[in-house]
Amino acid sequence: MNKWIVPLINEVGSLNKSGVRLPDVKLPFDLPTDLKRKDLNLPGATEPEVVRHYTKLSKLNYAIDEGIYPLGSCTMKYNPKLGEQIANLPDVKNLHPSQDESTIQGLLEIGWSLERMLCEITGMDACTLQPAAGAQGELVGLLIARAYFEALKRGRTQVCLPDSAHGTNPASATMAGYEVIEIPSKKGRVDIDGLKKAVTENTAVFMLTNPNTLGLFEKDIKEIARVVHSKGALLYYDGANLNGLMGWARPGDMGFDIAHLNLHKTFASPHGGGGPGSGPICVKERLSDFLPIPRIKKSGTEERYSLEYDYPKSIGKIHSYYGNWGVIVRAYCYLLLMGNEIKKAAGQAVLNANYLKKKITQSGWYVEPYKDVCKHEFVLSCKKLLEKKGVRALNVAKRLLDYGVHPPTIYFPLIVPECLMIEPTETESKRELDNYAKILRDIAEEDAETLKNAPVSTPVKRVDEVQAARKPLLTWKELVSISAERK
Amino acid sequence: MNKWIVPLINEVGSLNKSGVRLPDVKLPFDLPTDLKRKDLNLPGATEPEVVRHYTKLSKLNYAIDEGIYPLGSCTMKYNPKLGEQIANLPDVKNLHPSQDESTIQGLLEIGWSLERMLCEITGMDACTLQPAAGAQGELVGLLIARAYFEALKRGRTQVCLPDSAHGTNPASATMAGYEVIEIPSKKGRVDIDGLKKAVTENTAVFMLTNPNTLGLFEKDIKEIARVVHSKGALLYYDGANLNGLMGWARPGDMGFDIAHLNLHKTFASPHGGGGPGSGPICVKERLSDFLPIPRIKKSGTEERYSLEYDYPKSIGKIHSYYGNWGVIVRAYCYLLLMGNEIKKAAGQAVLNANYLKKKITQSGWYVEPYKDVCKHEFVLSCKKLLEKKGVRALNVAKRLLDYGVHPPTIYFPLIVPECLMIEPTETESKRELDNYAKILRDIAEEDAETLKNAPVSTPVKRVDEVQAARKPLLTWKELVSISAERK
Amino acid sequence: MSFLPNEQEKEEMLKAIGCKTVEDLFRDIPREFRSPPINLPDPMSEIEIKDYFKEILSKNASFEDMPSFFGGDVMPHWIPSAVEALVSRPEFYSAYFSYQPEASYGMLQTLFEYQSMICELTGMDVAPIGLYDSASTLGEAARMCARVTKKSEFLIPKNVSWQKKSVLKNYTKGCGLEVKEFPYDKSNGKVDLSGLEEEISQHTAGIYLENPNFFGIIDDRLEKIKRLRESNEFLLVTGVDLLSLGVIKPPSEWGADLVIGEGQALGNPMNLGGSLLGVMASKRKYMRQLPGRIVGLTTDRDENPAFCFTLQTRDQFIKRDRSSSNICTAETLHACASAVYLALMGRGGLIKLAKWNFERGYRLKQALKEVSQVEIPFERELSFNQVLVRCKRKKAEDVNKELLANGIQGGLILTKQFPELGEVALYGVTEQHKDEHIEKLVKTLERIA
Amino acid sequence: MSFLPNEQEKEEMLKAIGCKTVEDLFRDIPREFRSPPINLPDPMSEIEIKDYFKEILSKNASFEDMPSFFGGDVMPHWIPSAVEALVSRPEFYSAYFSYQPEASYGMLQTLFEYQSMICELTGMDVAPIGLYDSASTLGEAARMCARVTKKSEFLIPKNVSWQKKSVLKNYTKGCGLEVKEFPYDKSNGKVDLSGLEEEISQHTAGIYLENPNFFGIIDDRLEKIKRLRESNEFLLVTGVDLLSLGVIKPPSEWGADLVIGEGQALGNPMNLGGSLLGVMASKRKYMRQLPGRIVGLTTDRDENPAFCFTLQTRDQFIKRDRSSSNICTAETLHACASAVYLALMGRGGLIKLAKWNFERGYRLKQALKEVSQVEIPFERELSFNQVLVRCKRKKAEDVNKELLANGIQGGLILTKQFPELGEVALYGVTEQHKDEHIEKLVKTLERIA
Ligand SMILES: Cc1ncc(COP(=O)(O)O)c(C=O)c1O
Ligand SMILES: Cc1ncc(COP(=O)(O)O)c(C=O)c1O
Repeated sequence: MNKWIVPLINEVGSLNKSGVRLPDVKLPFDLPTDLKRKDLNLPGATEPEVVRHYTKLSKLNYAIDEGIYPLGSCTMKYNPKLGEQIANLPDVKNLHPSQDESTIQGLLEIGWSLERMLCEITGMDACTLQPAAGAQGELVGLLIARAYFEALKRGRTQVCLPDSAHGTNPASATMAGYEVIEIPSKKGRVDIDGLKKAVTENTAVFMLTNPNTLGLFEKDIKEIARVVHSKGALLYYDGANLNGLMGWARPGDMGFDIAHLNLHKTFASPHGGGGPGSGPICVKERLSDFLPIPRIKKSGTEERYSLEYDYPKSIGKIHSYYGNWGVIVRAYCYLLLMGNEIKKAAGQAVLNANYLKKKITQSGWYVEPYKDVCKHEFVLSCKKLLEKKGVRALNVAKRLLDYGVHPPTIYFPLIVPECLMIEPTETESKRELDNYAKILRDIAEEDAETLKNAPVSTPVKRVDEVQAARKPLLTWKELVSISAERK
Repeated sequence: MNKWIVPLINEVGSLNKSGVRLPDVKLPFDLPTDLKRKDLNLPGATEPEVVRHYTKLSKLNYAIDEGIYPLGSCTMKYNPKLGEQIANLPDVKNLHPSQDESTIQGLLEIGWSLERMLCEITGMDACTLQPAAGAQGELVGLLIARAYFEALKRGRTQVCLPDSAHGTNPASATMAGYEVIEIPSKKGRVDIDGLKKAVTENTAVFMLTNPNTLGLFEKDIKEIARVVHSKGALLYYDGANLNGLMGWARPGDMGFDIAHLNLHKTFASPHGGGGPGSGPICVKERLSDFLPIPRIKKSGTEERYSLEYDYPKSIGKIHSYYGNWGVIVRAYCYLLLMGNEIKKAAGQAVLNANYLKKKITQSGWYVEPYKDVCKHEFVLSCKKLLEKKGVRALNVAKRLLDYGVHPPTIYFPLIVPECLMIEPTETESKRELDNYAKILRDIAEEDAETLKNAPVSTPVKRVDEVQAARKPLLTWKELVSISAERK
Repeated sequence: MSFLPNEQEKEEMLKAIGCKTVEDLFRDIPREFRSPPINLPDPMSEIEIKDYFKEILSKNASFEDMPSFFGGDVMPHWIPSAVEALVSRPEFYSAYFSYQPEASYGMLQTLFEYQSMICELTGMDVAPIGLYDSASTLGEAARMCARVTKKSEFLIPKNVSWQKKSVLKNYTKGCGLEVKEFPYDKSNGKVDLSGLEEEISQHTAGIYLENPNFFGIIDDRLEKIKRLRESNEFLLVTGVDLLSLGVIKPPSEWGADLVIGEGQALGNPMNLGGSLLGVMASKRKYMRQLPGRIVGLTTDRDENPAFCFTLQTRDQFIKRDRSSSNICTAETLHACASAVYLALMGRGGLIKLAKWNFERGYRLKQALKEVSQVEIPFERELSFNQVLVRCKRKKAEDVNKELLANGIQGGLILTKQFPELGEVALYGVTEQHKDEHIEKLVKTLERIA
Repeated sequence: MSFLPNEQEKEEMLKAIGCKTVEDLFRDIPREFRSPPINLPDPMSEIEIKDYFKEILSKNASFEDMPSFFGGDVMPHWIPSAVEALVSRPEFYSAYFSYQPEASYGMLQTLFEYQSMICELTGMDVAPIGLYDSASTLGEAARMCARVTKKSEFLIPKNVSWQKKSVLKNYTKGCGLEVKEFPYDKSNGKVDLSGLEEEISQHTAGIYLENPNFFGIIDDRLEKIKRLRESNEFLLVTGVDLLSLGVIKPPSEWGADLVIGEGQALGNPMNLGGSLLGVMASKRKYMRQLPGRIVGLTTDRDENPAFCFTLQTRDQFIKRDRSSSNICTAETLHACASAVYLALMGRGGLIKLAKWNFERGYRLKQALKEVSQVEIPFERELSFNQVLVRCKRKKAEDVNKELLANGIQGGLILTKQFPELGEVALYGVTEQHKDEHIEKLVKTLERIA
């Protein structure tokens, strides 16, 4: 290997350095030698060194605060600074999960209020904030379904979902012990005939996101719900795409029985590079007894809040405690900031998406697989670029990096070849959208070589992911031993 | 003009946008038309736009947290994060200056304790934290001297200082109403004979920094003090260079009567791009009555702290209130972190400087004007580069930017031709120092053209400062009107 | 509209797409499903919201307001200011998963360093970048044992928190793994190794052992455990207190195949129990069965070092219903915090901190011994920073209530889960507990217990 | 040694420079001056320091703990969270002056925007990037008048804060400028314009006028002032409340040559009165006489826009004893904060906020009118967000004491400076004062005044 941009921290630090001052306390008793650690190869560095190291690294990381980040399905919207400020207060951060309820009334009230708001937004009846992310919410939702059917003494073994479903959907279904039946889409939407064939008395749940992962509203949702319910199955709402509907329509009204939300998407909590998130589950009344414990209860005229455990039908726990409060507080703060204007936000998100789609497709290089009004996101195919120039979606994505903007999600959903999945969100300005569209159009005109060589202006050039997978090199220890071998 | 890296904020924003939500309160009474503002051309932008704009700009700004910043005379040391955290607490930030003393005991105690510590470190007797920066401290020090001589009914009209003095020294002397007498240095130190000639019964103050701006300790300080005092004049210590002595020797012991310190240099408070700073003044007992009001007093067994105004000889006020508390708190925090190990810090600062000097001068390109052990900083001349290659100190500085490090101070002190004034500080690692020295040595070997064209890898290329001075363009309004004219 | 930049440009944009109103864009929603005005409050200003939170949060009592002595996975730990400063950089927190490695170099290297440091600490070879919390991580570990061994039973000690047991049950429901409990020894609070041996069979996919265990006790029979592991074909999953590893032998040296633990102690706030950080690390041979994302070191086109996610064929987005886990969004930012934390601590810092926690635990135990109304069930056993305490006269619950009335939050009550132990509670202390805290606890107990 | 990275490398480094010990490097200090061990405490750990500050700072009562009603230049104002987030980026706060414009593009553009926005707000053409505070800025303004006009007198109203007067005296001592006071009209609290006219002479270098003035009163005789300025050869320096300019005519329209004000209101904390932000702006013709640093827009070698400090021949580092001011380190970070603040507010935000402050001031006045024990000396006059209040029965000082005992900090007492007005205090309110605060004040006054 040639040149490191930033050396690894073990090169910066050393075994005898530390960036903290701590008292040199003696062990109060003799630890048997058998228990004692012999060596600990953990280099440390001084505070200035550590700060510089990770500051430099942070600067080599693209983020929302720097520019558009239009990953489809991910709702990368701007995260209000107020949320950060509040979630970092000691009265949020420094609370132990076992504290007496009387000493956490503030957070419980926030949690309770957020649950009510989420029920209002989704049109559901009961809610839990326990799941730590969307996928864990899915698992909870499916475990609830399972418990529900077990309680009915009618075990069912299958979960149906469209082939455009997000990977976590089938993965969660398997984790909950279900067999997964994928239903091929038709013109980018659920194939009602296919659905009718797939859904049987053995189907526990049909999982759907609406707008779907192509950004299209499932217009036949009423019929879908009818089909699913007619077989006694439950309809599950993957709420990752709620940003396209919020305030305009409610999954609960459409017939969904269970819904998970992603507070780190729709409700503006930052993604943290992949967490922490929060994936609340909302359900209709008849499923509420199965929700995980504890549940927040409000009672009495004095408005006391408590964590209740006495729900014998509950599926139990899915997380050590009650949810990711840092995220919950940020989402609640977001909802206070936006209030009933979340409808405007969704409207603007949809307008932004349609406008951007229009601007990008103007040139003709990028093809809309299913021409229709989209909701908060849309999918375009680069197949024309592939045919005419041998250029793939991946190359387009990498070339975008050279223009200083983040590429969309690519190659998902799987059903569209060479696809770009673009979700600008409502917090992008027209200026940014125009710029993004122009870059995409310009890229399409560039010669194939330029695109295949991209990116050239990023900290590192095109990264060799194949080599990474073939010879996994996963720690500095391995690096050191390999380098030693080579010598 | 060609391409903007980041458009001006008025391009991003517009007159009808705002990043804040505020209630639309009506004016409670009619304002006479004559008083009413007609138009306000202040574009606003949404929070996401503003955050992105200034985040992008921040990333185009080199800072200590990114790398070495060895500006001589500026003591760019690392600023502990703890200081930031504490100075941002509401009990520091949200205090009104007119609050009742009983409600600010915490800060008063901190201020009082810091004053005691600074007296201990400088070997002085009394201290004020009022001056907002070093230069204001100088002015206060000189006004104290003036008041002192006026009280003695022996008005004096001159301030003497070496020609290597920092620009603020003569500027402050003029502001305090003194005539400035510059004494040419001899071999990089005060010329005792010159001093003897310059200092007369008309001299109020001799201002000196020690180690001086060349980083050399004024070994004859005892004799200097004797000469100055023999004429009844006062000896002033410019404490900007205290980092080279702190814990090892005290200006008070050497005969200095008045000293200012730069909390934003020696005591690790960040520079803020040029403030806020803090420039406390420490004096010997006989001058203490002249210190500005108020002064912090500790009294009683109950340890109450108060702000006292009853000092009839005081020079009065120099700032609306009592000093820059944010900086004071950070400096105090630094002193708690370091404690008596400030001596180690100064020792390491001096070791770093001597080591770096050694490494840089190895190649022979950079010349030490006065060969000697330096203290926390040192000065090198590029005159050999000028003679042999036609390359100036400025070119070397600009070329350093291409290597991703910050140049030293250049062309100061004025007495060394083509000079680089380098102060690494104690918080730079050997690794950084080795790297810096190597870059400087490498640069010396590069061809002249490369250096004259530098920098090439910064956000902007060599900036035309001459044009900026010839046609000052100072606001976007001017830019807009010029652009309009051109059309 | 301080967050929506296009209010002014709306008309122009609508025109560009050939619409009159935003409503037109929602025509595809059947009229019957179009919501009536949403019943949410009007938007509030920042000033109002700050006031609101100030008031509502004042109903909480944080550790600063009132010391707590709860044992368990989560405890109050010091977070160096530099950690907080760095993870609050939006470059980290407002990014998404590093799908485009060229634009996410910084996060990827940070996570590679996290993996490296966790492996140094645990003695393992591979560590995914941060699962949800210790309980779900145990669930993932059990599932992993099933995947690796294709066997059907997972053995856990009876003395594991009920939360872990409940989560484990939910996580293993789908893979047909039966969770069986083996007893602990009532005389010393440690797992009953012969009881465990009796449970081991050809169906055993994995065994879970904690050290220190849920009673805060350190097991000193490491050689025995190692032999047990060696003579059987299952995976040994060990649950550790990561901080204690500054002093205690890493589980790699007593047979562990998988190490799990709660990463909150390593630079993350308690946050009322969430978000936390599920730390996991395994031997290299199991790397293709791990849940969660893993960063690999590779090179770019110019042969310069570069990082990217790797071993992705385990992931839901490729393997869908056959992936190793459904996890997508995890706890990446906390993993970053732990990387910064460990880099700051270094060997020296971590050893000091571990010793300090040993000392605190010891001091607490000694102090409680003097309180006449309580006793320490397993007093003679080694412990780290937690102590199991039995109230002799009152219910543990009532003791906690009285403590609370005196401005202290008592221990974690375990009576309900372990009635056989009487009125017990698990007390824990860390470097955040001052002598005064312990003294106040002891004096108050003396008075009220 | 968590801040000193070279403890380990020390020996190697010493060897490289041919020394044995660090002490060797201090041999040039005469032995008699080498200090005995410094009498400072041992270094403390972060944990200890946090505890220490927690305790000591709890002795303060911030605005959140106890509302205050002090008028004056400094008042509690809302700081948007985005402002705090941005100026706490170390890229800004841990940089030095932008001496190398190529490496400091970000700060320079931010400051250029600050200059632009301050000029829009004040109606002026040039604004240096932030002096210490309003008092020293007045001092600099007076000195500037002397430089421009070469005259020897500077006239200020009698009703200016004593702090400003004292600082002004110290700032003008060196340039031989005599500060003379002209009276205010006791019937309406405004400056006595004819009294002022009497003082004007051929020696008048400049006149200082505040609007709103130190009694919180808005002067509506702007046309008169403008004529006064036009018919005389001096500079008119105006002191303004920058926030009020959202609604009130900018001083450029009533004759100002120089505008000064306290920038704290624009996004900066009170910090017990420091650090503050001295805002100054002038007409372009005086730009070469301004104190402080100024950023200019220029181009780089490729003709792309670039910024740098300009007009530097005024600066101490070039002009030394003949510079326009000695100022070096100023309040740059606060200027950045104000730039961010103004960009967030925009016209709409600033107008709203100004109106809100008018409303608060009005409400306070109305409420105080109902209190029988106090009266409003200049009740009929227009005011912004401050009101002068006279206690009829008790000493203003005693009233404040009683208020304090009731959890309120009263107004700024002016009795000592203006005995002719009786027991007066200047009360101020901003958008941070709720109705409840005002009600509580009024009810308490009713009881105790
Ligand atoms: C459609 C969809 N469903 C589910 C998920 C899973 O959510 P999480 O990442 O929070 O687990 C995602 C996230 O990418 C998603 O896009
Ligand atoms: C030697 C010296 N004296 C005085 C000063 C002035 O200090 P300040 O910038 O805090 O006003 C400086 C700052 O650069 C300096 O280096």
